[in-house]
Amino acid sequence: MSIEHLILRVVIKIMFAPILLFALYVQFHGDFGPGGGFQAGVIFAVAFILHALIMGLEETKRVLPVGALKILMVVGFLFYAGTGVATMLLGGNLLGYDAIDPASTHHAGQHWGILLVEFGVGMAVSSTMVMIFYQFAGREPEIRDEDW
Amino acid sequence: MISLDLIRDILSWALFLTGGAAVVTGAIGIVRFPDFYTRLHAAGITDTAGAELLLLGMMLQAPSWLVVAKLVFVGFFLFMTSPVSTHAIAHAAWVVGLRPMLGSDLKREGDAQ
Amino acid sequence: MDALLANGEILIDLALLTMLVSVAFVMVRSRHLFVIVMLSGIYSLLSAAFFVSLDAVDVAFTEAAVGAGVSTVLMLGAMLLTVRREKPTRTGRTPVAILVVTLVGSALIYATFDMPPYGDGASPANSYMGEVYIDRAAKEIAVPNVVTAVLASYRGFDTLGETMVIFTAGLGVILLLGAGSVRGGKAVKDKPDGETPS
Amino acid sequence: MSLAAQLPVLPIIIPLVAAPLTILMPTDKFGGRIACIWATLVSWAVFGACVAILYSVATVGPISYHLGDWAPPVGIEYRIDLANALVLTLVSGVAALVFPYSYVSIRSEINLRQISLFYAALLISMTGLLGVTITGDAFNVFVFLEISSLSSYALVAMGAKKDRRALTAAFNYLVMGTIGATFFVIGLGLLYQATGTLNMADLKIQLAGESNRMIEAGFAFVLVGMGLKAAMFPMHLWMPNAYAYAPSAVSAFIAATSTKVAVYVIIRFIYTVIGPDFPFIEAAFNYLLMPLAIAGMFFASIVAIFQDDVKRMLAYSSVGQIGYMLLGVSFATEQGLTASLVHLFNHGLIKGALFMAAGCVMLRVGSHSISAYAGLARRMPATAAAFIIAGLSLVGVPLTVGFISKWQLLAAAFDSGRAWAGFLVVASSLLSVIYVGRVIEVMILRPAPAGATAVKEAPLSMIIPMALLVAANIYFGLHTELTVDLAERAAHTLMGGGR
Amino acid sequence: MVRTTVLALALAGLWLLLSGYFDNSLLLGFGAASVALCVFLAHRAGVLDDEGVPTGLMPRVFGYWFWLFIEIGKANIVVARQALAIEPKLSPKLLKIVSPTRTNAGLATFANSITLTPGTVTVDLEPGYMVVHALTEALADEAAIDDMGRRVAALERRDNSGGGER
Amino acid sequence: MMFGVATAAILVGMMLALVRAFAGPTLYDRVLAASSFGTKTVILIGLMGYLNGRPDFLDIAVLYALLNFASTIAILKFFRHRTLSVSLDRPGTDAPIFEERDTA
Repeated sequence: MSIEHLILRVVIKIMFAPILLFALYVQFHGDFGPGGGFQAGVIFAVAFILHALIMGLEETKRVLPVGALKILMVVGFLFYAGTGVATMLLGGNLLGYDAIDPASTHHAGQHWGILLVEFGVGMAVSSTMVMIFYQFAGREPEIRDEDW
Repeated sequence: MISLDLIRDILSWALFLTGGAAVVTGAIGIVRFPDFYTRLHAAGITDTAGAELLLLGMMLQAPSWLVVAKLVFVGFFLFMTSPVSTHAIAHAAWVVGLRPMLGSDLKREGDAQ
Repeated sequence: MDALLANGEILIDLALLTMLVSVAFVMVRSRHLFVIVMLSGIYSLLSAAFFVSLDAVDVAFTEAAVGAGVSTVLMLGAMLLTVRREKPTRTGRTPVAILVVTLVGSALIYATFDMPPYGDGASPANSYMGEVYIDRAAKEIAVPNVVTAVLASYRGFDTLGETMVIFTAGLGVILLLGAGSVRGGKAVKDKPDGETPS
Repeated sequence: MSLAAQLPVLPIIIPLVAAPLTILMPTDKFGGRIACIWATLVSWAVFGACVAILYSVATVGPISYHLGDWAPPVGIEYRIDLANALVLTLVSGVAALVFPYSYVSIRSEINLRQISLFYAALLISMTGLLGVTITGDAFNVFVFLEISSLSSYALVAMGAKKDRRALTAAFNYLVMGTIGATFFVIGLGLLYQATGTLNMADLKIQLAGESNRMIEAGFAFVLVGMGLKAAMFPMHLWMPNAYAYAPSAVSAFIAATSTKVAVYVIIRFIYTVIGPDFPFIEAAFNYLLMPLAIAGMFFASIVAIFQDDVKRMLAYSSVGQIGYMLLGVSFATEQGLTASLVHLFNHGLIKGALFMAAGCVMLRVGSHSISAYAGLARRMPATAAAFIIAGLSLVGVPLTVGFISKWQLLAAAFDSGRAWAGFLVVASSLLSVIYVGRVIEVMILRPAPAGATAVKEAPLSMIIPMALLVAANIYFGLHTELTVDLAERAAHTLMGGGR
Repeated sequence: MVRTTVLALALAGLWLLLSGYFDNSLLLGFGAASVALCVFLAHRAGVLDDEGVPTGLMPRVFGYWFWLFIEIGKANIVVARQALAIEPKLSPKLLKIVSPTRTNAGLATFANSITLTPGTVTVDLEPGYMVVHALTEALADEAAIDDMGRRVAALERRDNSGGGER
Repeated sequence: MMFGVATAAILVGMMLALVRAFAGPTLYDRVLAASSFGTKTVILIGLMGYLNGRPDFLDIAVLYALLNFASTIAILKFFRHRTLSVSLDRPGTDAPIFEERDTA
């Protein structure tokens, strides 16, 4: 390994896990403060984008393969839509979370529903963002030297 | 407890004033200094003294320990990342061949004498 | 003291807005794509600060996450697939553009005459559904953040749609740039050390 | 779960769940066949649901479905009356035919590895259009509009394998579409600021009798935004290229549905949200909508005459036809509105069939320039017949749907005391005789070019959906009770009358 | 294993301080799951080495930071004076510094410290030395920089357990 | 009040940084200005939390502190390799210009 970008590499390695954790914190505290699935997803994706910028796209693709991302995109979205369908099957309307726990007096169903759909949003957004980055970064640049 | 509050306020005032001054000074430096590499140092004032002093001032005024903790995180992460950004920019400029002005007469390598 | 504080907030808003406008102006004037990308980063920082000042924390948070994290990176990624300098556009269309911009601008200004004052609690937007949401969310949804309650439950279907929008955007990018895409280019293979990507 | 109670949401949730699954389908071994069959089945299910909705609305009355079990205006409401149900049926019906139609054609037009992604995008586009149509919530319109637009941009760009100009076309489409969506959402913002609600029915209640500059500007922004999406006359510049360079199945689907949905939204905003008796509406009708509609009818038809590319010609003709629809709206009478709705439905059938025929020619001859159609009547008789019948329908020959809608429009014009408008409609129809006639003449009279390779008829999987659409053109031309009666009732409801 | 534990503990602390809900069992559960996921992903991404979790530096690093803060403060005054001077007396200089550190994390810490101190910026790292840009003659004090390097080197554990050794 | 003073200082600093971002002259000056602008925004957001009386919403500031360098690194990468995909550990497109003339 060259030491030319050692500073960047070391700092990215140190920051990687905290950024992920911050993303998850934002994800799960969307009920209480600002944030939620979308923001969390973006932050989560940035951790991987940084990883790819420093360690190289191939290395990041090894950590998070394109196929897995595709599945995550779908699963994330279906988490949301599936929650809606589940409430339909449980006798409510689409996304009527009260059907999840109709007996609860303090609307536990709402809380669960929101948690589930936010999780779906986070998953879908993060995987989509990383996927978009892969697509952009994974291309032979067309910028020519004389244009530079 | 009034005296303690007073001390706290005085301290924060001092921190805010010096921090604010540092931020402005750094910014003035960014505008005034003659070349890219010298401006890096001016930006350093904002990133280090300015930011950390203001954060300290805010910590003193924080309503709860959790706010203090978050401010500490902000400070810590800035402390970690700001030299990285600075180095990244400097290195990028260095690598493509931008050379600093050197010496007291601020001569750039390759400049006509 | 209160008046001073209120004025202070307005001053902050004014300063932020001035900077926003000047950044936008320089962005429009610049022909150098790289400068534009960078200024758009500054623009998003400023708008996040402005949203905080408007107390729209959730919006600010989103702007921060997108602006600080991905947007610049993705714009650079897009820039790689193009050239550094924008080609000079034909000047023939400028009058039309100016006409359109003037019309839109005057329509917006025209609309502001009847807008309720900034921060007016009695304005329809604040007093009608806004109040309903604030009242009902506390009772009906066991979640303290009203914004989340509205987004994920009261208007959860919109958010489902927005998630689909993001998904579609990703899908569109894969279709346009991904394997077997129409651009016909090849994906970069990480070449062994020493070789330089052309 | 009671299926009947959940019926309104089925046309949205079925494809919404199915589309993401589509991108996971294998392409390598089967070349996307599974994805196509899957998408076809989904679209048929959606069509079935839409027909059931139409039936239910026609017999029982408007449906209101509360998403998330939140009663409007707190939550989002699906509010389906005859007007939406009619458009829903059109969109899902065309989709149900386009999916099987694309089975063969798309394989020659895009990369095999992308087929399942393509079908996901097409399903999403369909979902978006259905979502725009079905909802009773103004912001929900915007969300689904974005879904359909984003996927359409990608779909149009897919034509780039055949012709790189598709990329430019898609880019222009994207820029104009985004401007349109932005205008729309600015308008919504202003309306929200004026009322504090987003539910369409509630908006009307809150707006009642009130008029201020915010509402005027908001409505203007909504109208301009949707006008861009609908390719209303001076804002149509994105459309010809987008239609011309998109893959044939995409052209057929988008041409038959997307602008119609935008026109539907315009109607919906004018009648359900603002209300036709709003102070400035009459001026907007008389001095803005009507002149633009008439200008579009003539300008676009004249431009269409000079096109050498059949798909582009059809696109310009669409701009003109949008003019007819908006003309009907601008009469501000029940009959005018009926004519608009009927033409909206019928034009979907006509353009769908025409673009499908153009796609068949593209598949076999490999071009859609007018010279490629030479001698087609002998070389590809079925396709040529379909093109001719649909083309005659476009002109408005009796026994076809085109005649029905023109007739309605004429009746509405004369009825509202605007005989001159009726004459203009007839005059512009004559222009369409010229451009359709040009193609028909080339197909029948001009011999195939000497060096042309022998071409066979398009495969059955393409002929059958096309034939079904052509048959619908004739069926609804003969049996008007479905379209015209329903449209009359829909117009009556929209104008504020009881059912 | 040590690194995994250290990272997990650090992340758990981070979560608790960010969250502030110490008694909400649901959130604590999410926290535990989040920490586990982060550690797993960190492991997968290959950041669990001496560079990513410099356990070797950790015990003594706080004392060093304290010293560094004071140095930064001193340097700030010098640079600020130049920025505000009516006629700044700048005499920028490039220095070639040989780092006494042995680990990558140590080298990075050293280089970052130089950059953090206003008046000196690390512009390039090359095998064996680094290039430092200094704002004035006074700030280009190689002895002081070398002193800083020795302090960083002192942080590195003598019995370094492989990983990251250069 | 004291927050007001600090905020004013930050705003002045932001404007000055903006001047540098507009003026250039090199791209690196602009990047530097943008990066410095980011740091100031972090502090500004923290201060405005106090001004609005909601200092517990510091999450935005934490977020910026964590992520603000992402774009700077992307820019570096952009200059060095003119692609975002390769690992930084590989030599870039430019031959090393650095020679034995490092010490002045």
